[in-house]
Amino acid sequence: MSGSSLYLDGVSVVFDGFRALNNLSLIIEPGELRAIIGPNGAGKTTMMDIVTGKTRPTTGVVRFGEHDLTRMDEAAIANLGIGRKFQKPTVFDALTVFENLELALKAPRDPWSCLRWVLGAQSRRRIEGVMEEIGLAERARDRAAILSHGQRQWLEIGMLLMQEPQLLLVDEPVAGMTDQETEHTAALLRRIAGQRSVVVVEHDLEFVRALGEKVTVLCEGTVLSEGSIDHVQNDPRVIEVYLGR
Amino acid sequence: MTVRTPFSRRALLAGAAGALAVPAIRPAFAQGSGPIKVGVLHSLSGTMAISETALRDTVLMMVEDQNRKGGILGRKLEAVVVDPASNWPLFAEKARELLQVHKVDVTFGCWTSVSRKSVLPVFEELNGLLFYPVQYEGEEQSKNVFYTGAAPNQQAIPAVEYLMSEDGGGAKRIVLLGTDYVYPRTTNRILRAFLNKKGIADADIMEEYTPFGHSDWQGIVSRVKQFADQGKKTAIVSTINGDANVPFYRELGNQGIKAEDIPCVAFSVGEEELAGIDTKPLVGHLAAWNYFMSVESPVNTEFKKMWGSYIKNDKRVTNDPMEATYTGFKMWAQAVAQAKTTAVDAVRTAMYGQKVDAPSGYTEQMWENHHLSKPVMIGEIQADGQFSIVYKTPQAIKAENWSPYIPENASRAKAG
Amino acid sequence: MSRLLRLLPLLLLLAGPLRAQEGFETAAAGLSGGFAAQVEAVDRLGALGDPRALPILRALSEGRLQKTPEGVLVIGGQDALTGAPAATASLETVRINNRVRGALRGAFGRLELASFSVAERISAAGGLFRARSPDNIAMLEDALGRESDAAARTAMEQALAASRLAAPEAAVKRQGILLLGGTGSPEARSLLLEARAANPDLAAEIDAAVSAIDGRLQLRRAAETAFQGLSLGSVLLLAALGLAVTFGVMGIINMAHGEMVMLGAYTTVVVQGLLRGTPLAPWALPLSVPAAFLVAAAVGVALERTLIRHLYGRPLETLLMTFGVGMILQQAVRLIFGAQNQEVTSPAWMQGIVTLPGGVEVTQNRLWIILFALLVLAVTVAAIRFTRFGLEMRAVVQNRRIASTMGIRTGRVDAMTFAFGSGIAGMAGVALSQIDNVSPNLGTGYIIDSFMVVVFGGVGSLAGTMIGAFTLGLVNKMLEPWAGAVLAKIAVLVGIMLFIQRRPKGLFALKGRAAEQ
Amino acid sequence: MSATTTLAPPPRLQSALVLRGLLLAGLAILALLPLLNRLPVDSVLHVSDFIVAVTGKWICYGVLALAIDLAWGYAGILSLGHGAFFALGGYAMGMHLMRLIGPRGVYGNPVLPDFMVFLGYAELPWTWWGFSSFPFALLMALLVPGLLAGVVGYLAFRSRITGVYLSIITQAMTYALMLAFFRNDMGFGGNNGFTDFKELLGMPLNSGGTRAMLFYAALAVLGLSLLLCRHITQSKLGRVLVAVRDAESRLRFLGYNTTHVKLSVFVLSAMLAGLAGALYVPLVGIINPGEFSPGNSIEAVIWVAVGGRGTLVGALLGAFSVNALKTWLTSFAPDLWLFVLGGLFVAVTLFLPRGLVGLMSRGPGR
Repeated sequence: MSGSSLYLDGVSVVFDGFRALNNLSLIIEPGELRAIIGPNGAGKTTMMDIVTGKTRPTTGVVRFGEHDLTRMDEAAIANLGIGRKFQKPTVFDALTVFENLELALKAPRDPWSCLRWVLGAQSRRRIEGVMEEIGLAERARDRAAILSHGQRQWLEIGMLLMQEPQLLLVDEPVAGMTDQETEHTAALLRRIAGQRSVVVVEHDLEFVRALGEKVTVLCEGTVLSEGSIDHVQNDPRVIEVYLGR
Repeated sequence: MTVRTPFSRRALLAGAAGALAVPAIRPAFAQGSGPIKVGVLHSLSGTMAISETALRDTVLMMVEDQNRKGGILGRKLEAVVVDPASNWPLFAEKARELLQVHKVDVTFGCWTSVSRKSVLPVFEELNGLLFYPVQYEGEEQSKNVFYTGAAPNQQAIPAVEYLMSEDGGGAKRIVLLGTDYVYPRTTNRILRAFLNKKGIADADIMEEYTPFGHSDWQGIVSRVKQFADQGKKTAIVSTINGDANVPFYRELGNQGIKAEDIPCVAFSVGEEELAGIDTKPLVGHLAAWNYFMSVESPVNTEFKKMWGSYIKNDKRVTNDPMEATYTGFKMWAQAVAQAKTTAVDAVRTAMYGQKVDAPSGYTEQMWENHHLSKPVMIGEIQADGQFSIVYKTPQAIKAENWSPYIPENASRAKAG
Repeated sequence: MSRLLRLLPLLLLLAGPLRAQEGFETAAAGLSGGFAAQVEAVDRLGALGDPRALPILRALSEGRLQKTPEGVLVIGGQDALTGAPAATASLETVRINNRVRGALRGAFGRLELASFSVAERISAAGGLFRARSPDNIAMLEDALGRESDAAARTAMEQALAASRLAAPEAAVKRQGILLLGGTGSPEARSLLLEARAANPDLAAEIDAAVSAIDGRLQLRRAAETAFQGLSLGSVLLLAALGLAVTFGVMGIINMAHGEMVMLGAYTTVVVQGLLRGTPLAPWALPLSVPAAFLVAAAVGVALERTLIRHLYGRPLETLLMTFGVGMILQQAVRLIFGAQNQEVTSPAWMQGIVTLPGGVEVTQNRLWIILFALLVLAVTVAAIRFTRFGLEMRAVVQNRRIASTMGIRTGRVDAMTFAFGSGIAGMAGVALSQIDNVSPNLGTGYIIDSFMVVVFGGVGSLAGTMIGAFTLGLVNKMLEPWAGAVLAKIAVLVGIMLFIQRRPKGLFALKGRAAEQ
Repeated sequence: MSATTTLAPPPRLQSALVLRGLLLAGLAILALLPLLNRLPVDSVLHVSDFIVAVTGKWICYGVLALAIDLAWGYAGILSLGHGAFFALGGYAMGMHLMRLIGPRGVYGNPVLPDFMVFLGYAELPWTWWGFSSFPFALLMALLVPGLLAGVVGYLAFRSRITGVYLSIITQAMTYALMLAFFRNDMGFGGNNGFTDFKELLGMPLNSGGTRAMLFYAALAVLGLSLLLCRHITQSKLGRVLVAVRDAESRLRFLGYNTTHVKLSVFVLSAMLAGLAGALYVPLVGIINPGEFSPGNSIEAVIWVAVGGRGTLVGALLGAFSVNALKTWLTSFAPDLWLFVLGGLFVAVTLFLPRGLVGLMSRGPGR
């Protein structure tokens, strides 16, 4: 998997006169792990919406490799290899952990194929492998509805892994997690990166520090600063809008 | 829901299940003991409840009355009421239930044509007996149905003749307004043929249909006014059904259409429909029926008294379909008494030629075409919601259920 | 006394030969005959112009004139001609038909043309307009000379024109044609067309007059269509407004909404029944408005507190449940009041036609309903914008948890909001009782239209509901003349469906984050 | 948003076994009815024609309920217009039956149905071409509802119209169709619709034998529909449907084109409903625009809610129990039945969110 890079150039989004993104430009290289931080309303979630096709940019270029993402819908973008984890964990409550992962498994997605789908031994092994990785092997037959908050987060990350994405967008993965769970998650994300690009949006600076990679600071819909965590923490503009005041 | 009841002979004969049946040796009047069962198949809920509940009450009143007189053939009468809920397939189901489960000897029921069409195959298959009390479009004759309401020649044509007469205002231009279903469509087709024959050109006829329960008549009433502004005396013939009449008449009154200028004669508006309207602005508009509550006859006085004491509400009126129910019931009772059985075939034969002094003040007779001879009356709406009778035929008129104005009937032998 | 003076010139004008007295009595005797004899008698009485005829003819037209088997006319126990007490036994009301009524109108015209009341003079002129007899020309000219009221003058001029049109002399006819062409009324058009066949020599003049009228009529008809559209829109608005609150604000799909409207209409019936015969009777309709609001609101509170509050956040379940509630309410009303239509009388001020400037005729009741709909809308908006309750309601809608931490009793606000929406539906019922059947099925006819209006206008937006309702009303009425009532309605429904799929949130969509939830 | 109701997980295992047993027993009893009908009248086990006729009708309703359950209970698409698909299927079959009357009609016209004769039609409208063939009519009974569902569904799902909005749009659809079919000018018999059918596939419709055949045909269709629905719901597609119901946007971000998924299940469901309608018409002997009335569709949805949505047995149970109750009450308590039925609907939504099936298997869950 050679990987493609994510490329945003001059992206603006206007809702009812409110500029959620303002001339945002960003490049994520294959295999890169990038943390994105920024105060509330900085446009982090909107940025993810743009990349995954939920929102269309008012102006600007959004490309993934040679694909123009502004012309594709969510499903097509997902099938291109871009996975997304929501801020609030969303898994399919009525299905078991195993079934959740099975749905996410890379396979033909059209209704007819789904109807005729038979779970092969190889696929089963892959699901079991991911269950091990996210620590839910014991709970394969349990419904997602009865998992704890952290377990749901992991299950969702596991579902992303099943998709075998080239780019993973992760929105606040550790919100509401215990310290131990947070650590576990950071390790998980580090392990994932390398094979693929990962973009993590986070408030928790400790967590970002734990990731130890490049950080982008967004503010009012545009890039304020970019660099290592130490670099951005010492950037006076960042201090003013985000850390200081 | 497991009503397991012994099978009646006639149902058995009718069904192909008869193939396995034990030889049917029981005589036709085998159920000759116990009460005589009278089915009542009128909607008590849904859109038609508004009209049909009064007919249910009429049948119950007649049953009570007959029982006070000792029943028929020494047997008491028992009414079986079901609610087909203005749902046409449910009519068919309930008809089957009445005939097969409750084993009724006779059924009084239906209002709309479609409900009658829905139950017709059931009554024919199981050889039941249905009395249908409402004026309708004709073009039907079943051996299992007695039609006690008017056929088109007993209502529509005399009414239009009246409108064109000097007394009726000498109309030269006719508006045919109707609800879009089979009765108005057929009636208007017959009327158009009749009008053409009388020298009224198609350009002088406006025909318009509205859906059931139509409530916004502004546009149509003003188009009628426009149509009337062409310098010829114009009249409206309304086959508007049920619920739509109240808003129609309100609009007519509010737009100031006076009966002296554009009279409107209706075939589906009776005392019951007028009960919902303030009739003062409508005085002089007309209706054609075979009976009005204001008829002065001893039988009608008796009928109104009976109704008043049964329903215990002095505001409730009588109307034409109720009278048709009354007449039909009386006739059936006479026929049963004469046939000395409730068996359908015998009663049917006894029905032919049966005569009843109806509340209309005329003697009405059942003919072999299963229709009654009836007088035709034209009434003008009065301020009190009653009708003042301005015209009636000298005697009862025989029904032409196959209208001679429908060309397809030309080949039909003039059956009696 | 002065009345007599006023009548004097007329009497002089009409005073026939000395045998007038005798003529009056023989003419009046004809009233007890058949319809044809009655028509003749009425015509003669009108021509004689004897003022004694007026009370007799009035009694005849109002159904108070009776006759003995011998044909003696009696009014209220007195001999109609002599005023002597009359036999009361075996009296029979003298019946009339439309022909007699038409003749009466002409006779009233002649007899009342000199009346004191402007309204009577106008109606008299109207009667003469329809009677259109050249005999009336002199009388009308004379009356016109004395008339000072503008409306009455217009009516008399028209009547005069119509009478002239019927005159034998072509010159007089021409005058009439010109005058009629200037009135622009459809009745005049009808008269002209009728005259055209009989006067081929005047065809050119008549055609010119007719086309002059047609030009003015076209504008009027357009205005009238627009009015009809507004009127339909106001009905839709009334029906939908309550739903805009319960569905738009609270997210409850109340399928029993139509039944709330129906309850409002039945409240009107009950209030009218209670007030009948009391001095308040003429005010029954206005008084029904608050009563209907209270009744429907009370049912709404009961419904919300016992059933609906368990289903918040599950709109589709409220749909199914309230469908059941609707069935129950309908059948309950049917058992209590009977399945028949209930009579609701319209107060006099809501009957008949108002002529707006430009000769546009609109019906009174529809005009009132448009005003009422706008009033209800204003009250609704005011209640939401400017009252404490409205503030709390908006707070709860925006953020229930925070509202509750700020001391707002959210349960109470829910109940009141639902009651408010139901109450509005009840008020709509009062208005609908004036144009539609009051029967248990009243509400079912409006429920789908109401939902369409709310969805089309944009859920949660009262302005959207208003604009949506009027748009749908206007479009429907504009389509109706050439598509027919049913196709117009189908077209509107399909149009809404297509519109919704272009703009899923309706005309006035709430945008931004709040709408995403 | 609205579709994500707090549905407890469907009951599994032990209760599923009970339900399956119940279902099989029910089907077996149904299969026996026409045979019991042929027993001598005096036999204790004899079943009247009426029961057979009424049950036949319920079976059609059962198929309709399955169709609704597949779309609503599984995929969360609450259509309030399934009555329209049912009616369209019915009309297709009705048109075939009308063509088969031939010269036996009142006016004896070999080609035109009676209503066309007296409305003055000169020839058969093009909409009626081909309906003299049974396979064509059956195909249309499937295709027409399927096509309509395809168009409406495509427009709605493409624009992400879900939940309440979808329900209201489908309701408007059936309402518009009702108005259209009431029009006599449409050439479908107006208010009266079609009645007075004579025969089907050469068998006279008013004979008990034909009715038994129709009954078995309906039962077979019910069985096959049940198997089909079971196959779907137990496949991965079934889990995709549940996922659409519970978290549609998540599924979209997993790369599923939910528009296609929903469209397929909606169209399939509409076709099943059409098939149910096609079976229903020869059994009850009438089809008219009343079947399009929005109330009918809502009622059908309520059957499913009463029985228990999201389980196939529940849909059937609901259709049978509500209709049995209705049949019984409209005779037993003609004035009060609406109270009972309305009260039942209220009670079920309030106290039995999982329907009667939920009552039987008070498993874990809420």
